[in-house]
Amino acid sequence: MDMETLLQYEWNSMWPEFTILLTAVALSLIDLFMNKKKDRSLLIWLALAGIAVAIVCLVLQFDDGVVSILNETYRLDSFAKAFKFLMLIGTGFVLLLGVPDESTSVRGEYIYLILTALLGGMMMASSADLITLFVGLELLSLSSYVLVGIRKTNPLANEAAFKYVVNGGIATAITLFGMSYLYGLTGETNIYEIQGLMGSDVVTDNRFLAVFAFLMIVVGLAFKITAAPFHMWAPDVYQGAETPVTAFLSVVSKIAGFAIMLRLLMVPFVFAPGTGEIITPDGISYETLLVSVRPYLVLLAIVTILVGNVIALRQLNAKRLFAYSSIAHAGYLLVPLAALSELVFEAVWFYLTAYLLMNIGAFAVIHVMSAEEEVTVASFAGLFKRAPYLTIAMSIYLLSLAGIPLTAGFIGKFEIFMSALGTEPKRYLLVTAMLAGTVLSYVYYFGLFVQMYFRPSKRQTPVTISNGVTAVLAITAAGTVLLGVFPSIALTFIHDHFQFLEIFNP
Amino acid sequence: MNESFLLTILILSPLLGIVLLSVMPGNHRFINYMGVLGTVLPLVLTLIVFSLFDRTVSGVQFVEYRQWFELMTSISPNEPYTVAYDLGVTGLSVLFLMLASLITFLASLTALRLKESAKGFYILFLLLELGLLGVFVSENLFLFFLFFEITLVSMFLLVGKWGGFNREKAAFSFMIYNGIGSILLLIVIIVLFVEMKTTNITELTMLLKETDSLEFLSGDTRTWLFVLLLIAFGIKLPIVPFHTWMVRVHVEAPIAVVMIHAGVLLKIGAYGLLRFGVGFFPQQLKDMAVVLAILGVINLLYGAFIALVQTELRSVLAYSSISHMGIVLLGVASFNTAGLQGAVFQTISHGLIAALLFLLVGVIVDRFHTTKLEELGGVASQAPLFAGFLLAAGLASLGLPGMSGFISEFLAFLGLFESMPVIGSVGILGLILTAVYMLRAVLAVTFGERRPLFDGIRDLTAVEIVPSAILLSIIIWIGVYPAVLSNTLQLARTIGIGG
Amino acid sequence: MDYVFLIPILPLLSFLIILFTKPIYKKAGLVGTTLTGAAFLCSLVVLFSHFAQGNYLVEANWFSIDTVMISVGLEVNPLNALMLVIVTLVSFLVHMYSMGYMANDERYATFFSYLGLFTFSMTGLVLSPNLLQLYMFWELVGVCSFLLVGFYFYKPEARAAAKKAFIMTRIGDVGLLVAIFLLFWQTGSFELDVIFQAAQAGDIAPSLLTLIAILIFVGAVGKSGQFPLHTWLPDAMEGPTPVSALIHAATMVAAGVYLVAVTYPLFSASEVAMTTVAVTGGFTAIFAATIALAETDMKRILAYSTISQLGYMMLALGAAGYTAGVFHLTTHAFFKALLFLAAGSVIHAVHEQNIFKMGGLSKKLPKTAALFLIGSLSISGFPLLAGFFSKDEILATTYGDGRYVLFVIGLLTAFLTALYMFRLYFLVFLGNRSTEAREAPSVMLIPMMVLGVLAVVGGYIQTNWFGTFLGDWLETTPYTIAFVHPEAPFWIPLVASLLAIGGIAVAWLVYGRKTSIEESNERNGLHTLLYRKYYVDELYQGLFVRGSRVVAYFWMYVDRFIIEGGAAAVTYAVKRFGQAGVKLQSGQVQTYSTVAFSGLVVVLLLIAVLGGYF
Amino acid sequence: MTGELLVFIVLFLITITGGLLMLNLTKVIHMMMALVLTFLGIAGFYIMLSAEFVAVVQILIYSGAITIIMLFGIMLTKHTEAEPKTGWAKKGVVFTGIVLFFLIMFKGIRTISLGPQADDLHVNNTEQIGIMLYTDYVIPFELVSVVLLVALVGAVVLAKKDEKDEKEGEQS
Amino acid sequence: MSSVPLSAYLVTALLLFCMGLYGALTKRNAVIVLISIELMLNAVNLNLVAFAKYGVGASIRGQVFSLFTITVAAAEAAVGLAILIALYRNRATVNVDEMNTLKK
Repeated sequence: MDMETLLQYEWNSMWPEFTILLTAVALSLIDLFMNKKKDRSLLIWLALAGIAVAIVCLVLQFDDGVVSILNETYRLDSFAKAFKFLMLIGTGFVLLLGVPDESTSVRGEYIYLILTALLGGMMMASSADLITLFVGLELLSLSSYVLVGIRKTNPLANEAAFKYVVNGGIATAITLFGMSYLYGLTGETNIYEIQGLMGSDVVTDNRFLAVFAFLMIVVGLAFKITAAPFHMWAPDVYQGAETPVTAFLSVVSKIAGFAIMLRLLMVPFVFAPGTGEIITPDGISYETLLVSVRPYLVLLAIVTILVGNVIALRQLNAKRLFAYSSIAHAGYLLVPLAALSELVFEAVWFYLTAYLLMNIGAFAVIHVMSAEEEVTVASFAGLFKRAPYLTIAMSIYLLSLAGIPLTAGFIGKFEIFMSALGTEPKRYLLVTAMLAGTVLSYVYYFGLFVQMYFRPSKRQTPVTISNGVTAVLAITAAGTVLLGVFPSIALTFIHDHFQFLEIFNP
Repeated sequence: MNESFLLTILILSPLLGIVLLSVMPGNHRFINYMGVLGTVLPLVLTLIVFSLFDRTVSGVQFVEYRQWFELMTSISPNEPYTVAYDLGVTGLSVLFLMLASLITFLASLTALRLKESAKGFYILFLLLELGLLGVFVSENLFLFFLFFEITLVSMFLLVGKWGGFNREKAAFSFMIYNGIGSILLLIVIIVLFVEMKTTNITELTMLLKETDSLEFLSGDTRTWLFVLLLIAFGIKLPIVPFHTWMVRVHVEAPIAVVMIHAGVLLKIGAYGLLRFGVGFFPQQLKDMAVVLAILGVINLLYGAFIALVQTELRSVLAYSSISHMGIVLLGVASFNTAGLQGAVFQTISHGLIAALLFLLVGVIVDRFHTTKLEELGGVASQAPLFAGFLLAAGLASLGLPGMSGFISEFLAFLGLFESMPVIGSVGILGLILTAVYMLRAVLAVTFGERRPLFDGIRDLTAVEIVPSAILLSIIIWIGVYPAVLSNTLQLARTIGIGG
Repeated sequence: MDYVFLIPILPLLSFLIILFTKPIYKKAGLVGTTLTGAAFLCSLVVLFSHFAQGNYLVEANWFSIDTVMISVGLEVNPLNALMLVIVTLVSFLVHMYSMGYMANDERYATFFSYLGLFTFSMTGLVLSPNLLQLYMFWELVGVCSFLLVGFYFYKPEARAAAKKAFIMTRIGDVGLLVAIFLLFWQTGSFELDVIFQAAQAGDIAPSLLTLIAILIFVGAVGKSGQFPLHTWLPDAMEGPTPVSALIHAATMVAAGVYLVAVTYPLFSASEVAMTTVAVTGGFTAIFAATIALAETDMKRILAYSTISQLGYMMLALGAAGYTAGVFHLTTHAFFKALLFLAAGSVIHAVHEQNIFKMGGLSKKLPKTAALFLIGSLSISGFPLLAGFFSKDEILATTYGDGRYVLFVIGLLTAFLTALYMFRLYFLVFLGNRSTEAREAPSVMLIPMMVLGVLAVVGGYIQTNWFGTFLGDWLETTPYTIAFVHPEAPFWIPLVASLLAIGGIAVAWLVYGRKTSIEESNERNGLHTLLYRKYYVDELYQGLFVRGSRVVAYFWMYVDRFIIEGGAAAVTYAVKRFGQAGVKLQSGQVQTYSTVAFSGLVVVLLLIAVLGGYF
Repeated sequence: MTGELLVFIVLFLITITGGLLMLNLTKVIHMMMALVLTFLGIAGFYIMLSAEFVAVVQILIYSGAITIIMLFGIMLTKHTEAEPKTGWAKKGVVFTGIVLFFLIMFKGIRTISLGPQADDLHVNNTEQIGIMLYTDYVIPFELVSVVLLVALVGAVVLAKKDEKDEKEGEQS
Repeated sequence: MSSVPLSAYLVTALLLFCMGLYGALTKRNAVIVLISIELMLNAVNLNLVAFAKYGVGASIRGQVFSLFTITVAAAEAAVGLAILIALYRNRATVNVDEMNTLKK
């Protein structure tokens, strides 16, 4: 293949990725050559500019149809765009959180590693090929490992990073093991090709291997989205990492995980044979793989919801609390998947949007407070007296996380409930789990209310908030309320711009 | 029908108070008065709605309709699920609306005593009112739920911050039970929404009636939905065994809040049951009427018996509420006009009476610093006016004719005796028990030997007399002239069932 | 006739005026008395215009249950015109009397306001043309009774008595209420005439009709202190004596009898119901009379006497003696009110109620003694006094109805009545024990005198000699009632008179001749049984009060341990799960992966096993 | 028995022995060396599977680079005492889980046959790989460079001593 | 036709994977844990290469995939080791059991 062939591909569909890549590379060079003493906040602004450009590029692509390059190792469809959009915004917030004020500083590596992680996530969302997907996943993971451990003088950070690497490595290995079988059964790495080949006799003969391969792949992704029982790394890592990194892991990384999970669930396996036999006049055929594994997805969702919420009840450390909370939310997000609802894309996307706003907001608050001490639940005591606006913002996030109306979280949860109840038969089991989980979550979310509003504070000093964080707080709080009051903003947005069904067209 | 924004203005009217309060400095002298003023505007507007409400026509009035948002699935984008901003009042809701804004106003008066962080209190208080008003003017399940949750959150904060010794426990208990209830409600709403593609209450009522052929929802599903609805509102009502939270709140919450809680908030349960349970699932209700009636009798007797041996006034009243709500259930279970009308009457009436009783309990707390029955007694000697009101309230509560309680209980049982005379006969024993425990409690406070300890206690002050007198006169008014309720209610039209 | 509404309104006005103008303290009595007097005058006017114009009914819509309009109204028929006069008269007299009796009470005004409320309720009750309205006033009079019994609220006994009065009557009320419900569903109305028409047309199944009648009678039993719901009435004597005269002798307690009379068509349609009424009445009559024999408290003796006399009336009604019952009701109102007022006068004078601690009062209180004697004679059925005629009528009716056992009981009761009344009279007024006492002021004496006159002449409205004026008039009632005119054998009045005189004689032999009798503490078995009122109170205390407390505690423990305990158990379980989760989160990195991998293996195993892989 | 099978068995024994030794030896260095054996055995398999290029890469990277890195890792950290023993309970759980996993998978692949083998893989193996890398897989290939960049940066950032630390170290 | 069946390779790979997993889950030395993960990845590669020869529509893809895997594995090993060294600097231990401060 010569240069001409290469050039004739629609490379311009990759502009967002290119932008991020170029920014990352440029920043690493700048960082390298910049005076070591100099403040790195300039880099953050550059990175933000890069993200802004990427968002603009992405927005310009919104109404394009499906574009795929090079045997679909890169595929730009609405699905990818929708998730990339979220990841870009989330990363923007995370970068803003990292804007240093007078007393703190920021490391240059931190900034461009976040960008490379983002790049990995974007590639994951945009790939229709196991290899691209894997490399994207690894790019995200590796960047994350480093980001977690970047406060290398901090033993907690080191430990968190190490745990992350070990758990992540094992999960990757399991996923890859599954992928290898997937490849073996079809001889292809392109998931649309795989989709077509899944119905073949060879696969039917070895249908259990296909199912196992599927499950092993899911394990690796479940690890990324912190679904129980693959969640256990998360609390430790979240706690050990710097708060903006935690926010990144709990939001952007999870969005990427869900993107890839959805795609892998919906594309390669739709025609795959499952375990159950169906006797038809023409002979024996098999129910589809998705139908066979659906009970286990349901189980996964239920266990995740319950584990997240129940253990969160016992947490004292704020970051760990929110780690479990985010595990529980992953469980909620799994509900539409497990229900195989026709609302699945809308529900997941909207909930992720809401989750992005509220969770980043909550971590922003923790970030503010971690300047003083290791943030525990008790640190919130009397916060209202010390920082009323911060408290109000936090209240909004908490209400949204708890799913109280007039917040984005409620609309999200509403859609998830709809997705579970809109299928035939209705998924009452999932709904019950969500009910139990939501009620349990009231205890710890409102427990924070009790701290913030009812309890006296140990400290009297007002809380200092940097400008970047203020911006994040303002935008996320406003966004949470706005999407709660006028959800049509987001709902018509996705309807107008994203034809999720594109995901099914090869 | 002409669009008017009256209802929107009404539900947003507490916001004015909230805004004004939030710009006032927290230690301002008039902050409490500002709070009270904040509740006046909604009251006035409610009165306007109440008087403009046309009692001669059927259907929903003051309708406002705006499309709010649409949910579209990518698989069938042309069949969106539409959620609307949909207000309106019926004869039923206008009564509850009136109850809500009146009691909120009166309760706000009793909070004038509050010294500590009154600003926050009143802001949340007004937020609570906003929720309450919204619940009763929502013509749409989605909105109903939204406002319902607003009351939940503001109640949680009010109880948790300004309550008694065990306030946080009470607040959590409130949150958990009601949380479960609200999510069950949400599930019902969503199932209806998913199946019917609308959340408009009237529309749903019609649709569910027309599709009795079970085209949309199978009979089983409807039964389940009804059961869920029953639990959801049963927690609120509360139905035994979901009542423990309510006793805690009654005992722990600040008096102004308990007034609202006992007077209005619990009534949402009854409202929901009447509006949705009866409206959406009449057949299921009929099928389960016996179960409902038995639950009602259990509530009635259970509450009454336990109230009989409580040693603390607030607990007595809490269990008394449970007992009285049993009558609401009985009225609903009878499923005829008399019974349903009785259920509505009982709800309203108990709202007023409970508010009055707790207002007076507030006085007790303020003056005597205890609500233990054995530590009180002979109060009639030192505070005859107070004793008189308490006695009147007690008598009203035990269903004295000429007061609202009687006519409500009468109607409810009247209805019940048509459909289930045997259960009615058991339940009616509750009326005797009610007299027993109510007199025991009231007389323990007011009658008895003069206690020198209480000499020099102030009798009711003007700011306490006014709300008490207003409540008592309304109670008597309804008792003497129940048409004031039944004319507005127009039950057959409101709920849509014939006699 | 159109001014009939004034009759309830005037007392209500009295109530309201006094309630809101408590500061005008001393005028309260005057206001009350005047307004009640006016009401009495109105009643008289109504009574006389009824003679002229006949029955009267006015109704207005009250509220609606769906399509059924519930109305309120005023009805005047012979029965309630008569009742109205009795009620307003006694009320007026009691008002007047109270101005003297209560003069020194610091809650003078409150007392009169309660009296006003009571008079309003009682007249309202009497005027009701439908059961719902009747029931409402029925309860209201109960409340007034409760308020007035508990008037001395600082006395624990008064508190207990008030509570008891309310609750016991409420038990009866519930019966009445159920009857009303059943009638409504049978006839679709609360209106008495509609109901009676339905009953006569046979629209109500006979067994159901019997049930309804009995339930109504339960209401009457509660109100009229009939066995077994009689125990509250003696205790109600804790209230001020004028109240006892008004409420617990003349009017409210007679409401039970009145109720049976009002719904008489329902009763007369059911033989079982009639028998129930008659038997209960007869039994109560003798039962209470025997208790009165051993009672030592002056007012309580009168209270048991009231119960007994009410039983008499019930007996009459049950024995198809509509006229007899109403007649006795009327005369009883006069002489019993008189007796109570006179007793009040005594109590007012000596501040003592135990008859064994009194004596020789006829010297100190000659007028009171004379009036009391008149009352006693009248109630004992001394010939030619009011009580004689009415009692005679009852006995004749009972005999005529063929209820011979009850007839004998009636005779026996007549004897006992004379005995206990004169036991009381002799102990209190004769003898030569000297107690400090002063005759009551004229404001108290005048009412007694009026009643004294009526107790003497009241009987002549219905006699076999001068004409059955009352009976004839009652027949103009708008409802069809089977009137019985017993052709009483001539010997009945004779025997009755002899028994009455015999009773007085026995009383004289035992109590009259001795100068001073100390209350003896040695009682034989029968005496103890009577003295302890057949242990009915103790029985109720043990059975119902304790019983309900046991049930209540049972449920309270259920509440505390099972319901709350259940919730706590769930909470605990969740906490333990949480703890287990936290424990598993040991910080050991390989544990995490192990758990994750185990999860995978479990799912693989499940799907392999369930999917038929092996 | 063909020669190919013989070679396979030998390689299999080498590989598995390496693995087992790794699991059972006590000294860290010895474990590493045992693993080198395994890596080499795997490279042998690759050659048998007509993947010469991958085999070479395997030797270079695993037996070479990674092993060296790990050796450095071992050198830089202290390993005076022998590896502490893990509790039997935990080992038991892990072992059971893995055996179950093995059995389940083993049943699936025991008799698997997926059709004809490719027979032209060894022909210009490297070229084929190159062509494929630069046609279909350009994008992941480029992305891998970013991965490596991240790894590089990360390794440097994490492993190098900060100037601050150094100064502190000097002072102390 | 080759005399060594596909399943032989797959079983070998499975064995290696299990050994790697066992090592990663039980070994106490952090370095060994990391290298065990590499062993697991090696097993994956063996699978891929075997499938490339004997799989459905056998092609060179498997080999290419394995090259990616190897590269990434190397990067992961490097990062892992770097983290380990940073950790060692603060904790002076490579025993996995002692890395348990984060748990509550």
